[in-house]
Formats: sequence, structure tokens, C-alpha cells
Amino acid sequence: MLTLFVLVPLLVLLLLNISWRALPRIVPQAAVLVLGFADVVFGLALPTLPVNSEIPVLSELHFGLVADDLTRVFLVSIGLVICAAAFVNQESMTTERAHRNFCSLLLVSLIGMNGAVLLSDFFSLYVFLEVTAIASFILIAIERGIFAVEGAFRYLLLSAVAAMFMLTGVGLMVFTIGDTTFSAVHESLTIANGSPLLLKMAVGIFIIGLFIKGGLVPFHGWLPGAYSSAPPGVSVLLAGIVTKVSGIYALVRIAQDVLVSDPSLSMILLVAGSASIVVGAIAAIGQSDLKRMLAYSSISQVGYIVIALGAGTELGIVAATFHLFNHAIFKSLLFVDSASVESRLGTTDMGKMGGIGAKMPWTGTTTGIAMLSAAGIPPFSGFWSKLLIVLALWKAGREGFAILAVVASVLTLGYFMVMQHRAFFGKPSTQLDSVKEASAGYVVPAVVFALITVLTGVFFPLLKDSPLSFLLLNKGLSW
Amino acid sequence: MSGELITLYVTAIVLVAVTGLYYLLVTTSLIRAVIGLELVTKSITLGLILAGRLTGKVGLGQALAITLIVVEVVVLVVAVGLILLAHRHTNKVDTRDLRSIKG
Amino acid sequence: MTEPSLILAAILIPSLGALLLPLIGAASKRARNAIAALLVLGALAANVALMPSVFGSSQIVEASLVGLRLVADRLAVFVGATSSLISLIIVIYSFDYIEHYDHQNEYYLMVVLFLGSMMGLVFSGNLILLFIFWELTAIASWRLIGYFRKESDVLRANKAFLVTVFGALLMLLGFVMLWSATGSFDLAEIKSHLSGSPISDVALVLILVGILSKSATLPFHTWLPDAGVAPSPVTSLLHAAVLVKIGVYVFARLFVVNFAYSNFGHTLVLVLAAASALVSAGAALIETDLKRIIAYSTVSQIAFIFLGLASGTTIGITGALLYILMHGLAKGGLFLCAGIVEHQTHTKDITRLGGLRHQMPITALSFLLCALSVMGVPPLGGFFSKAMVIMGAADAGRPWIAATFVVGAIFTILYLFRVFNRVFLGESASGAHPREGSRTMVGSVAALTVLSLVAGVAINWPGKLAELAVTQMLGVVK
Amino acid sequence: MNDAIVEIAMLVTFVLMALWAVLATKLLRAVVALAATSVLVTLLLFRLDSPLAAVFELSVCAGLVSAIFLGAITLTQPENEAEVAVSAKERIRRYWYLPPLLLLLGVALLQVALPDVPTTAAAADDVRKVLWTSRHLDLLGQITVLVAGAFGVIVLFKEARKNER
Amino acid sequence: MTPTLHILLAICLAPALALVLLLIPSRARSLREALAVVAATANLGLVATTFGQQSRIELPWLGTSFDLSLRVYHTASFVTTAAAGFGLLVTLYSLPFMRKHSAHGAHYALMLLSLGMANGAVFSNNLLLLLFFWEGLLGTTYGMIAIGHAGAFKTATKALIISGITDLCLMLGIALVWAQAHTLTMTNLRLPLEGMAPAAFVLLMIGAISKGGSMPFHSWIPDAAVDAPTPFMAFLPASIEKLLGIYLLSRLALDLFELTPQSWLSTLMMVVGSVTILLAVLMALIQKDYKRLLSFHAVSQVGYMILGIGTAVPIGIVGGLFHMINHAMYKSCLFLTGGAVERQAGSTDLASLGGIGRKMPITFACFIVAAASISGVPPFNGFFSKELVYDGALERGTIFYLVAVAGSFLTAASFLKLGHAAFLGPRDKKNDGVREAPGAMLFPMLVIAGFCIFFGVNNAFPIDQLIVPMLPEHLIAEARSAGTHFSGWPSNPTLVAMTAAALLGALINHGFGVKLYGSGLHAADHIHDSPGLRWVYDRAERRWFDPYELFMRGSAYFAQAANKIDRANDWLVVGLGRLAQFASRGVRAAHTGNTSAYIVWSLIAATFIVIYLGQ
Repeated sequence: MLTLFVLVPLLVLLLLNISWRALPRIVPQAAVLVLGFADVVFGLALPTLPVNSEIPVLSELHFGLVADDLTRVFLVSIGLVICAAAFVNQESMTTERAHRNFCSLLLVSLIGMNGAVLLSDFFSLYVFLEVTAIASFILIAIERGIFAVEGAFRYLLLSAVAAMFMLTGVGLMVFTIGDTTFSAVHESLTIANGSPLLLKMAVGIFIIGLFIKGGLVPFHGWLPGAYSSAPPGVSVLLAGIVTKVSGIYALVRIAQDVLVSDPSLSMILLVAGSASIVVGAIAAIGQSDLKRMLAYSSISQVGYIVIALGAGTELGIVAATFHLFNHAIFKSLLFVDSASVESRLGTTDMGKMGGIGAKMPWTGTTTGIAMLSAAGIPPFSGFWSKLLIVLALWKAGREGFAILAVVASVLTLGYFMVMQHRAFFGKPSTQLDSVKEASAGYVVPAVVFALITVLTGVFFPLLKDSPLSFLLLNKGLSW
Repeated sequence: MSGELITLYVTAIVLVAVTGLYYLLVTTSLIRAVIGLELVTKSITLGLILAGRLTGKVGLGQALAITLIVVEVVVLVVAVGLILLAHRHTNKVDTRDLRSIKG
Repeated sequence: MTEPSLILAAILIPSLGALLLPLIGAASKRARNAIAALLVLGALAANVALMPSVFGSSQIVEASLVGLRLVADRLAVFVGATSSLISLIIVIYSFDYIEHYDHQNEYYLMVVLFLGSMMGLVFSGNLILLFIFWELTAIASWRLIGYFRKESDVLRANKAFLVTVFGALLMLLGFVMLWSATGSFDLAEIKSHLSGSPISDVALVLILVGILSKSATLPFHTWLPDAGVAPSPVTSLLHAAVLVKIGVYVFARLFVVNFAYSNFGHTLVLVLAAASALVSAGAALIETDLKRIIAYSTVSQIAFIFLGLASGTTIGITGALLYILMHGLAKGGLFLCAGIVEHQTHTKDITRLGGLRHQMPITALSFLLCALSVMGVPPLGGFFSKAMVIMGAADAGRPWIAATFVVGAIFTILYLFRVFNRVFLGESASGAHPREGSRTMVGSVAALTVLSLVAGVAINWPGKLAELAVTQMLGVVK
Repeated sequence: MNDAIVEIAMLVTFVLMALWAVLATKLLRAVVALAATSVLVTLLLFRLDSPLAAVFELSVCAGLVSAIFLGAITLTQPENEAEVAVSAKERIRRYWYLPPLLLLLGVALLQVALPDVPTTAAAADDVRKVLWTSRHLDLLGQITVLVAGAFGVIVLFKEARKNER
Repeated sequence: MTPTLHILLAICLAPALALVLLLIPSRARSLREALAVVAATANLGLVATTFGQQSRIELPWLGTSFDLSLRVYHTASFVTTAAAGFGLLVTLYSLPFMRKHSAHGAHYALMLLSLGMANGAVFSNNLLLLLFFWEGLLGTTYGMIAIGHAGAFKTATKALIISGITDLCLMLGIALVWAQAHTLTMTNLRLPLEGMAPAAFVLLMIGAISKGGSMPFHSWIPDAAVDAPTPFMAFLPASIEKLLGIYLLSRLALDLFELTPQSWLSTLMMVVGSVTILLAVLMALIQKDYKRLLSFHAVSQVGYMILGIGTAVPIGIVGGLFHMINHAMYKSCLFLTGGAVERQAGSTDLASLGGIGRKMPITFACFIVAAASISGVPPFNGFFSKELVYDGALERGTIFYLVAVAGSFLTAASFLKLGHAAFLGPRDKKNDGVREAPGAMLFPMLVIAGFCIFFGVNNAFPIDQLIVPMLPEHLIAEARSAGTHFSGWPSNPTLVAMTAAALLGALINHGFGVKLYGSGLHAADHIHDSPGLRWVYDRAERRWFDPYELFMRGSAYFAQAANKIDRANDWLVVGLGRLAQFASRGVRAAHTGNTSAYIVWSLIAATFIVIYLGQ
């Protein structure tokens, strides 16, 4: 049953591309939206569906897909961000041909992500991450600008290096236990007489590959270039979900199922996380380009997710997943807003923006909401996830990192203040008079995401115990 | 399989991997960088098959190697495509031209 | 209307109502103004409606918002009523003041939202809920300080927002420490869990940083004078009546009602308050910008309230509660007068002002009387609160701290009279002949002045309320 | 004993071919060297009883990859003779310390004595069965990768039309 | 009328009528004046009838610990009656004086308010309530000085700041009393002088003597003399404030604290008293303006009262208290004469006056009586109270006595100079038109002069009936046992001789000065120019020793320092922002855009991780 998540988009993709001439412009667009929405709906309703009933025709094929709460969070996030990317793309994509290819590639990355999130084998994880990565290279360079090419090529090289690490890891796994599934690795790690050291090294090397793909600090070189040079729709996709699925999902899966509360892994995650938080925030402060600043902000926020994993406790994983979901929402919201600003002003250089909050009220307000949520200011969802992270770290005895996480959110607020001050909150300069509010394609996703942020934020205490808590929040949390 | 032979295999794999990596890091020509990449892929394929062979899981080793080769080919195709695009803009395939995104 | 729904009404009417204001504002300005005033009046009415049951019997009314506990005891209703009363006058004052500026919808949204979150904070019984409303006020004050959108204004707004958020985050860490020690964020549970043993000094200092940054005491006070660039109803709302009172209220809620804290904590607060009183009083004596002087004066007066609360004696705390009321009224009046002066003469620099007594008699008289109340000169209300706070300090066995604060009070007289003489008396500035402020503006200033006077003469009514509140706070429930 | 020597020879030439690919001054020679390394990998794979992988490696890597590189080189008309001479000197300056580094590393690695591993019967599990039974997901992955590659070709390689220059 | 209503009316009637008076439109001046007189008389009537009553009222006021407690007893009735009397007389006096004045209504309203406040302060039995009324006078003093003329607000502010500071000291003192005894009801306060009590005593004493106008809180009175309207000078600094100040000082010394002659506090009071006597009278000597000279004398006479009470000996205390009422009389009378001269002759500068005695015979006569009383000439009241103070001072230490006598000598000299310069000597032509002051102004002068004579000749009545009952029983018993009798002719003949000698000396000195410089005005110049004093006088004229100026300069320096601290604090906060920007520039520079650099970072980090996992 779970394989439908991967098979259906594949079939739709092939159908779309067979009879190209006949299809009117909006059909690929609609297909992507429907599939994205399907992801969200089925993701939410997963526990009620008959998960392991066989599909009649492909009964003997078994893909070893498995789904738990963590997968459902990702499916929902993937669905939402794909829809947002589709919306933004419809507005911003210029040439007809680029538009059609964009939709197809969007489906490819949907397949790649859906597959990655559902599988339970290291090597297939590598394969599906490569699928998503390839789709992202092409998507970044889809408008063939020199900067896009540079961003894509650098991403490709670093992704290749990441692939090398992952494959060496897999090779060592095959060498030690001859099997690459999560469960097998987990058993051989936990049983007494196994040779855990080499296997732990294998998983460690695999994790380095994930660090590179996730864009954590010492490995983050490619991320700012890729995000800022990509076309608007693509940067929403990349920042929203691709980096997180290809980098962070596997980390959470490993932390949850494979290396459960392993001290050395926790320390690595803590150090990498806190480095990302601090360096990402500090680099973001001085930026003059809006998208590049948001890219560094993503590094910093991903750092928060990883530091939560570093706590090594059940609460830590809950906090990481919840912050991941929140970050997917408000980061794509911020990139949608930067896309709408770019569509109206033609540039993302904050120096030339000067107080367009007055001219573009919707964009201004939604950016404000996303910004405050990112900085962890209460009424919005970001506050709750940062609070959970601090609680998890404190409960796990990592007070120092908890203090760092809290104080760093002042830096986060700092660079968003710079953005607000230069772009939205100032006095509009004369040549901006002609600027009108962005078109519906931008405003609708922005408002929807802003609503999600606000509602999750305001009603979180109720959400915690309600059956709807698909965000697996009811574990070990008292208040 | 004798111990000395295995060390020989491992040394060869590591040496070729290091050469490829070194080539990738140092060269100024984009194509040579991708060649370096290919060298590393070859060494890893060999490594996988060796690992499969040593633990008797030859079938698994081959399956992984085949999938790996397919994936790496597609990555290579995309890389060459990007190089051509870069060439179209700068008329030469030089890594120093692709260093403008800074700060 | 049962009591619990009254609490929810006090919080939700202004908060949710505020969100509708921009829509109504698009339709008609007058409707929006009226509704804004009605929303604030609703909050005031809810508070006053709570008074008989809360002050009559000693029962504490409880409700729950989003699953977290709300508590309405005498302290909460007292501070809530004071803030909403003063906010109502300020909103009425701003009808004319904001008339010819743009972004009016955002202004009214933020002011009423500000009051809504203040009500929420006053009634919250859970540390997280308290923190949420605390930050909500920070957001509202950020947008209000940067209201004129000039380059320097926005930078100052950012500075204020960053300093308060930094303090708030450290406070959150303090709350987390309490949570890890007692397993819950609910005040009642923490109190029962701690059962009288003092909280750790580190947690105390962390929470104090938050409180001091919000109530603008010495190490974190520089954002308050800078926020003088905001429109004057906002500065009066922020500086005098409500924002700075939040920090003081939370100090009372945490450290007087619920937790015991070590002697080190007492001395630390008192020394910081004394330093803050003196430094800001000195700075006010040098300053030449009218609003900055009054802002520094607020920093200095807040230190007096901390003196009362941290003294730990019944009379000191009663004095502090009275101080919140009296200072709110008087300082609100001072700022609104400054607003009228700025609005009519388009300048805040006191060196270029002078002799306004002839053109603006009512404003001059109101300014004088409010200044006298801040100085603590009878028959105005300020006298009683200042006397009781100093007696509280002396009673707590800290004569030298009391003496420092008397020096602070002396400086209060110096700088307030320096301003009054320079602006209203003396020969009038060249050429300028401003008229008296508009009817509503002068009306609200006069209202605040009369309230200060009435509070002074008929002191037994507010005095009784404060007394009852303190007996409940200290657990000596009568 | 004699097949051991053959393997050693293959491994040594494998490393030398890689080194040649790096040091080759002309780009064409580098691609040829790459193809050579690929051939040697195929031979080694045959030695390690994995024929299917060897065939795959030979056809895909040796064939397709070299074809792509040659196409790329012709399309990009790399530097003529004069530039080759100039870049040759500069290349030496950059790469002279690669061979000694490899030597050093090789000697160090050879000291490591790995234990003998008893190799069981080769034909235990047939790759086709393994690929088909337990690796369905990878197949699906491969299909998607190929589709993605196709889109890559469409997007990246198509000649830019006039307006896009 | 029940005692409660009686006392409440005494306090609230005058202020209520003051508010009514403010409502009357300014055109109806005569109506206002009539209302003022009626209110003053009613106030006098109410207060006078409280004589002989003993009652206490407790009303709920401020929560449980402070109730509105008022007490009617002999001292209160005596002080308030005196105050009401002077209030009525000054109101009458100011009818003609203030008729043409712009702030006509405000003057009367503030005067009535002050009367109300004074009554409240004296009747209150709770220290906080006393402070409430005490500081109320702050506002009325500021108002009455400020309406003097356009620039008068500077002096008004000076007066307000000085009394504000001292009232805050009073508040601190009350706080310390509260800390010590946990009650503020004066009747059951009896603090022994240990622990916090001495500090509380000193602070309360500061509050009392500053209201009384002694050194070092005196410097606003001479300035006010010039700027404020003369009825104000006659009303507040001359009488009411002295009454209140010394009333509180006596309550402190007698009831609230157990002040014994041995304790250092009494010597402190005596030192303050004698210093005030000497310095103030020295300054008075050299004044060239009629009212400034009188104001300095007001300051110096307070010294006698403080010295008297400071001796903590029954005879000294009785002398001090008797001097309080005597001084109130002759000082207000002198100011009234000054007002008359100012109104009739148009100026108070002694140089332009001269020889108007014949033109204003009644004023001159009243002046002679009052001047004689203040100088301590025998038949008048001043002589008897000073003798008692001398007796007390001699008992405690001859140095205090000598200073007191020197004070009298200089007082006499300065008044001889004033009388000669203003009323006798050659008359300038422009003063020919001077006529006698109108009846409404003359009547209060004559009444007060009459009282001066009556209290002097028949001093048994004021002492035995009014002053002695103010003392607590144990002092009265002690005095009776020692057989000292206060009233009647002073018992110690040597004291009388010394006083006579001092007066004669003053006369000779004046004659010598007149012969030396030819005119009454410069009669004291030889003292002015004497080597030692010359330097001091010049400095004093330029306000060097004025504690108010020193304090203001000190506060300016403090403000500079505070501002520097504030700016440094601000720089720190803003600096953090700049530090972040600087760090950001560093981090951004690290991103050179070189892909292989990024790969190298990753590889290095990877090796670290692998090594770490290796352990």
C-alpha cells in the first residue's frame, strides 16, 4: 500500500511526458498540486489506512517500505512544500518549456523524497537521496544562468563527495554484517559479541555524508550558493524540504532506530548543531541579499534540529521533528515572500527595498509572522519547538547547549531585525510608488503557511494531548 | 582469499580514490574534475564488490554495484551538461570562473 | 457572567477585538476609534466586575485559556484595573493625536493588542502563558516605537525589541530551571513543590535579568529613553502606565506571592534599584529632550517600586502597589502634557521652549500637579506611595538604602522643576505662539490630574484595596 | 600461485592507469587513461567472481562514459597546442608531489596485515535472484534516476535558441 | 458641636472657603476680600474655642496601620490660635496692600490654605498625617512667592527645593521611627535614644528647624523678602513657619524622644542655635535693604529658640517657647511696618528713605516698640524671653550665653541703624509727599505692638497660662522642686546687668558709627570693613556660603557623572550589535566561493568525526 506513494507519481510522470503536445499548460501544474495534496492527506490519515495490504497486481513485489509517526510528519511537510513550490513556479517561470520541465522534475523530486522517507535500507536511502539530488541540480540550473550553473555544479560536487562517504559506509556495512537494512544494523550493534566498532565507524561515515547533504556548518559550503542562485520556485523547494529530507531525515531515523542514544553520536550531533546555529546566524547578520540571508538562516535553524537530536532522548527526537515541521513551514513561507518581492522589484538586494511593507501589506505581515516564528517569539509555532528543544537539552543534562540555543535566538532575531529594518519596516522610497501587492500565486501559499504557523502556535497546548497529534508529541512531556 | 591479497586490493582502492580526490581538488579544468570524480567511483565500485566477495554475499555486492554504476552515470551526464552550460557562458571550462558566489 | 468568563472576557475582548480594527478602520475612522475605546472599556469593565468577588471574599477566581491556568487574585485585578483605566484615557487622548498621521489602523491594532496581552499577562497562572503574553507586548511595543518609520526610529525600536527579548530569553531559561526542579510550569504546582524553600540563586538572577530588562532598570534601561521617539500616547502607554509595570508586576507575582528567595536576592535587587534610581535621576538632570527626561524619570521611579517590593515588609509592598497606581496616573499625565506641547510647538527640545503658561494654562497646571505627584508632594497621591515605600525599606532594616532613595527623591524634585520652569515659566520662546491642545487631549490630561488629586485626598479607598491585596499576597489572608 | 601474480599485476597497472589519467597533459589522453582504468576494474571484477557487474562496468563506464567525455571535449574545443605547452609547465608545478604522496601512502597501507578470509562457494546466491527479490526498491530507484537523467539531457544539453543567448 | 466636627471644621473650613474664593470671578475683588476676612475670623473663632478641650479622634484613613488620628490639647490650641490670629491680622493688612495686585485671589486662597494646613499639622496625632499637612505648605509657599512678580518663580523654586529636601529628611526620619517603634501615633511614642533613634531625631530635627528657617536651610528667606509680596513675608516666614517649626522641635525634644541635657543631641541643637544667631545677625548688620535686613533677623531669632529648647533645661525650654510667640509678634509687626514704608515711600532701599518718621508717625511708633522688643529692651516681651534663654544657656555652658548676648548686641546695633536710616535723619525731597499708611494697615500693627507690650509687662499670663502647660509633667515637677519661677522679673541680676551693658554698647557703637560716617545708613560700616570680616562679607554677598548654591553645584557634578555612566551603559549595549556585525564580516569573508576549499573543510571535519568515533 505504501508503495503507491512512489508508484503513482512515477506513473503520472511517465504519462505526462508521453503525450506532451496535447496537454494544455495547466495540466502538469494541476498534477503536481494533486499529488502534493495527496501526500498531505494520506500522510495525515496514514494510521487509519490498511498499511500492509498488498496491491493486487504487484502482490509479489515487496519494497520493504515502513511508516511510523516520523514518516507521517515528513510526508505532510513534503506535500505542503511541493504545493507551495508549484504555486510559486506557476507565477515565476518564464518560458513555456522551462515550465513543463519544472513540473516533471518536481515530480521526480517528489518520488525521490517519498521513497527516501518510507524506506528502511541504507543503500536504497543512498539511491533515493541521489534521485532527489539529481532533480535538484537540474532544477537549480533550469534557467541556465551562469550563477545557477555555478550553484548547481558546486552542489553536485559536494553531493558527490557525500555519496562517496555514504557508499564507503555501505561498503563497510556489507563487509561487516553483509546486510544494509536499518533493523539488521541495529541488532548487530546491540548484541554483545558483534564487532560493533567497525560497524559504528561505517554508520559514522554514512552520517558524514548526511551532514554534507544536510548543509551543517563545516560542510555547508554549497548551500548559500545553491539557494540564492536557484529560481524562486526551486529555492522554496530546496530550502523547504529537500535539504531536510536528504540530510536530516536520515539522521533522525538513525538516531531513533539505529544508534539509539549513543553517547559519541550525541556529542557529534551537539557540536555540529551548535556550530551551525552560531556560524549560520552570524553569517546571516551582514548579508545584503535577502535569499542568501535566508539560506544562512536555514543553516542556523537546521542546526537547532540537529542539536535537539543531540539530546539523545525521546523528548529530543520529538522536539527535533516538531522544529523540522515548523521550519519547513516558515522557511518556505519566507522564500515565497522573497519570491513575491523579487517578482515585483526584480531584485532581492535589500538595499533597494526600503520599506515596501507599506506597499505590499500581505507579504510584509506574513514575513513578519515567519520571522518572529523563526526567532522563537511566543504566539507562533517556532516558540514551542524551540522551547521543546531547550527542555529536551536541559532534561538530558546538556545545560550549556540549551543556554547556547536560547541566546543564539537573539542573533536570529538580530538578522531578521536587519531585514525588517531595510526591507519592510522603513519609510518607502519614492521610486517604489508603482509597486503593488504580489499576485495571488504568491499571496495564497504565503497566507496559508502563515495561518498554519499561527494556528499551531496558538493552539499547541491543546494539540499536545489531542488524538490529532500527528506530530508524535505525546511522548514523555509533562507541564 | 589470502590476507596479503586483500591488503593489496584495499591499498589499490585507497590509492585510486586518493588520486581521484586529489585530481578533483587541485585541477582548474572542469572536465578533469569530473574525471577525478569518475576515478573515485570506480574505486568504490571495486570496494563494494570486494566487500561482497569477502563475506560471501557476492550477489548483493553485484546488485549494489550495478545500481551504483547506473546512478553515477546519470550524475556524470548532469555534470557534463552543467559544464557545457558553463562553457556556453564563459567559453572556457575553468573552475576559476565558477567562483563568483561569495560572502 | 460567571467570574471565570469575566477573566476570559478581560483578555479576549481587547486581544481578538484588536485584530478586527484594521478591517473596521478601512471602512470608517470614527467607527474604528469608537470600537477601540469600547474594547479597552470592555477590559476595564471586566476588571471592575471582578473586584467585588475578589476583594469581597478572599477566594481566588480561576479559569483556563488554551489548557493553561488563569488566576485572578487581588493583585492581578488591582494592577489590571489600573492599567486598563490609564490605557482607556490614553486611547481617548490618541483620537486627536494620531489624526493626521498615516498607519493609523496599525496603531490602534497594536495599542489594543498591547492592552489585551497585558491583561493576559496579569491573569496568567502558568509561567509559559506569562512568557507568551510577555513577548506579545514586546512585539506590540516594537511596532509602536517604530511607528513614525524614520530611520532612527526603527533602529531604536529594534534596540528596544532586542534588549527586551534578550532579557526575556534568559528569564525563560530561569523558568526552565524551575521546571526541571519541580516538573511543571504551573505557578501553584511549583509553589507547592518548593513549599517555602528559596529558589536557586542562578534561577533568580536569570529571571531577574528578564524582569529588569522589561522594566528598564539600570543595566538594561537605555532602551526606554530611546523609545521616546514614539508618538506620545505610546510613550505614555509604554513608559508610564503599562509596559514598565509588567516587569514590576511579574516580580510581585513571582517573588512576593509565590517563591521565597535568598537574602542575596533581596540585596541584589535593592542595590540595583538604588543605582538605577540615582543614575537615571542624574541623567535626567542633564537631558534637554522633554520626553527623554520624563523617560529617565520613569526609570528612576520604577526603582522605587522595586524598593517597595524587594523590602519584603507589608507596608513596603502596599506602598509599591500604591506606587504602581499613582505613578501610572501621574507619569501618564506628564507624558500626555509633553505630547500636547510637542504636538502644538513641534519641538521637544526644552532649550527652545519657554513661557507656555500663558498660551497653555490647563496643560501647565496639569503638568505641575502631575509633577508634584511624582515628587511625592501632598495632597497628591504620590506622597503616600513614596512615604510608605521608604518606610518599608527602613522597616526591613536597610536604612542606608532608604537614604539613597531619599537622595533619588530629591533629584526627582530637581529635574522635574527644572523642566517645569524651563518649559512653562520664564519668558516665552521667540515667535512661537502655540494654542492650547485640542479638547479631548486636554480633557484626558485633566482627567489624569484630577484622578491623581482624588487618589491623594481620598487615599483610603485605593489604600484599602492595596492593603487587602498585600494581605492576600503574603498569605495572611483576612 | 601464478594467478596471484596476475592479480597483483592488474592492481598495480590499475593504480598506474589512474596516475596517468591525472598526469596526462592532453585532455584526450586523460579520457583514454580513464577508459583503461575502467577496463582493469572489469578484469578485477571477473577475478572476484562477479561477472554481471564486470560486464555492466565495461559497457557503461568504459563505453558510455568515454563517449560522453569525448563528446564534451569536442563540444568545448579545448586549448590548442600553444596553450597545452603553457599549461603543461603549470601542471607539473601543481601535480609533481602526487606520485611521491601515493608511494608513501601505498607503503604505509601495505604494512597493515589483514586476516585471511575463507571464501565460501561463489555461487551461493545468484545476483539476478538477489537483485530481483530483495532489491526491488533499488530498481525503482534506477528507473527514476534514468528518467531524471533524461530530463537532465532535455534541460541542459538542448541548444540554446536565439533569444536565450 | 461634637469635638470631631469641631476639629474637622478647624482643618477643612479654611481650605474649603479658599476654593470657594477661587471660584468667585476676579472682577468682584471686594467680595473676595470680604470672604477672606470672614474665613480668617471664622478660623480664629473655631480654633480659639478649642482651648481647654481634651479629645482624640481616630478615623479610618490609609489601611489598618495608619488612621486619621487627631488630638485636641493645650499646646495645639495655643499654637493654632496664635497662627489664626496672625492669619487674620495679615489678611486685614493685605486688603489695601494687594488690591491692585494681579494674582489677588490666589494670594488670599493660598493664605487660607496655609492656615488650614497649619491647623491640620498641629492637630494631627499621627506623624504621617503631620507630614501630609507639613508638605502641603510646600505647595502654598511656592504659590505665594511665585505670584510676587514675573521672575519670582526662581526664588519660589529655591524655597520649594530647600523645604522639599528637608521634608524628605523628615519623611526618612519618620520611616526610621516606624522601623524602631512600628507605630506613628505620637501619643504613644516614647523612644529612648539608642539604636536608630538618634539618627531619626536628627532627621526630624532637620525637618523642624528648616521649617523654622534656621541655618543652613535659611537661604531662601532673604531672597523671598525681595521677591515675594510683604504680607507673605509677614505671614509665613515671620510667624506661621516659626510656630510650626518650633512646635515640632518642642514635641520632639519633650514628648517623642527622651532628650536629656547629657545627650550629644542637645549640645548639637545648642551649637546650631548659637551659630544661627551669630552668623545671621552679622549678615543682617550690613544689609542695605529694609526687608532683607528684617529677613536675616528672622533667621537669627530662630537661633534663640533652638538654643533655648536645645538646653533641655526647663527654664531654657520655657524661654525658647516664650521667645517663639514673642518673635512671631514683633517680627510680623516689623514686616508690616516694612510693608507700610514700601507702599507709602515706594521703595525699601534705605539709601533712598530717611526722615519719614515724622510723615508716618504711627508706623514709626510701632517700629520703635517692635525694634525694642526684638533687641531685648526691658519692658517689652523680647527682653523676658531672652533672659530665660540666657539663664538656660548659662546653665549649660558660658560660650552659648556669650554668643547669645553678642547676638543681642548686634541685633540692637542693626535696628538702631535701620531706625536711624529709615525714619530719622535728613529727608529727601521726593519723600515729602509720603503720607501715613491707610487705617487697615495700621490697625494690625497697633494690635501686635499692643500685644508686644502686654506680653512683656504682664509676662506671667503667657508663661504660666500658655507656655508652662506645654511642658510634660516631669519637667514641670522638676522645675517646681528646684523652686525656679519663670514669670515675673528675671531672678538672676547679673544677667540683667550684662544685657543692659550690651544694649548700652550698641547705642555707643551706633553713635560712634554715625559720627564716623555722618549718616545712619553707614553706622555699621566700621564693622563691615574690619579686616577679618571684610573677606568673609564679600564672599557671603556673592552667595559662596549659601548651602543651596553648593548643593546645586554638587548635584550638577553628580548629574554629569551619572550621564557618563548612562552613556557608557548605552555604548555597551549598542556595542554588542556592532560586535555581531564585525564577526559577521569575518565569517562572510571565509566563504571565498572556491568549491575545493569547501570540500577540504568537509574532509577535515570528516577525519575529526571518524577519529572521534574510533575511540
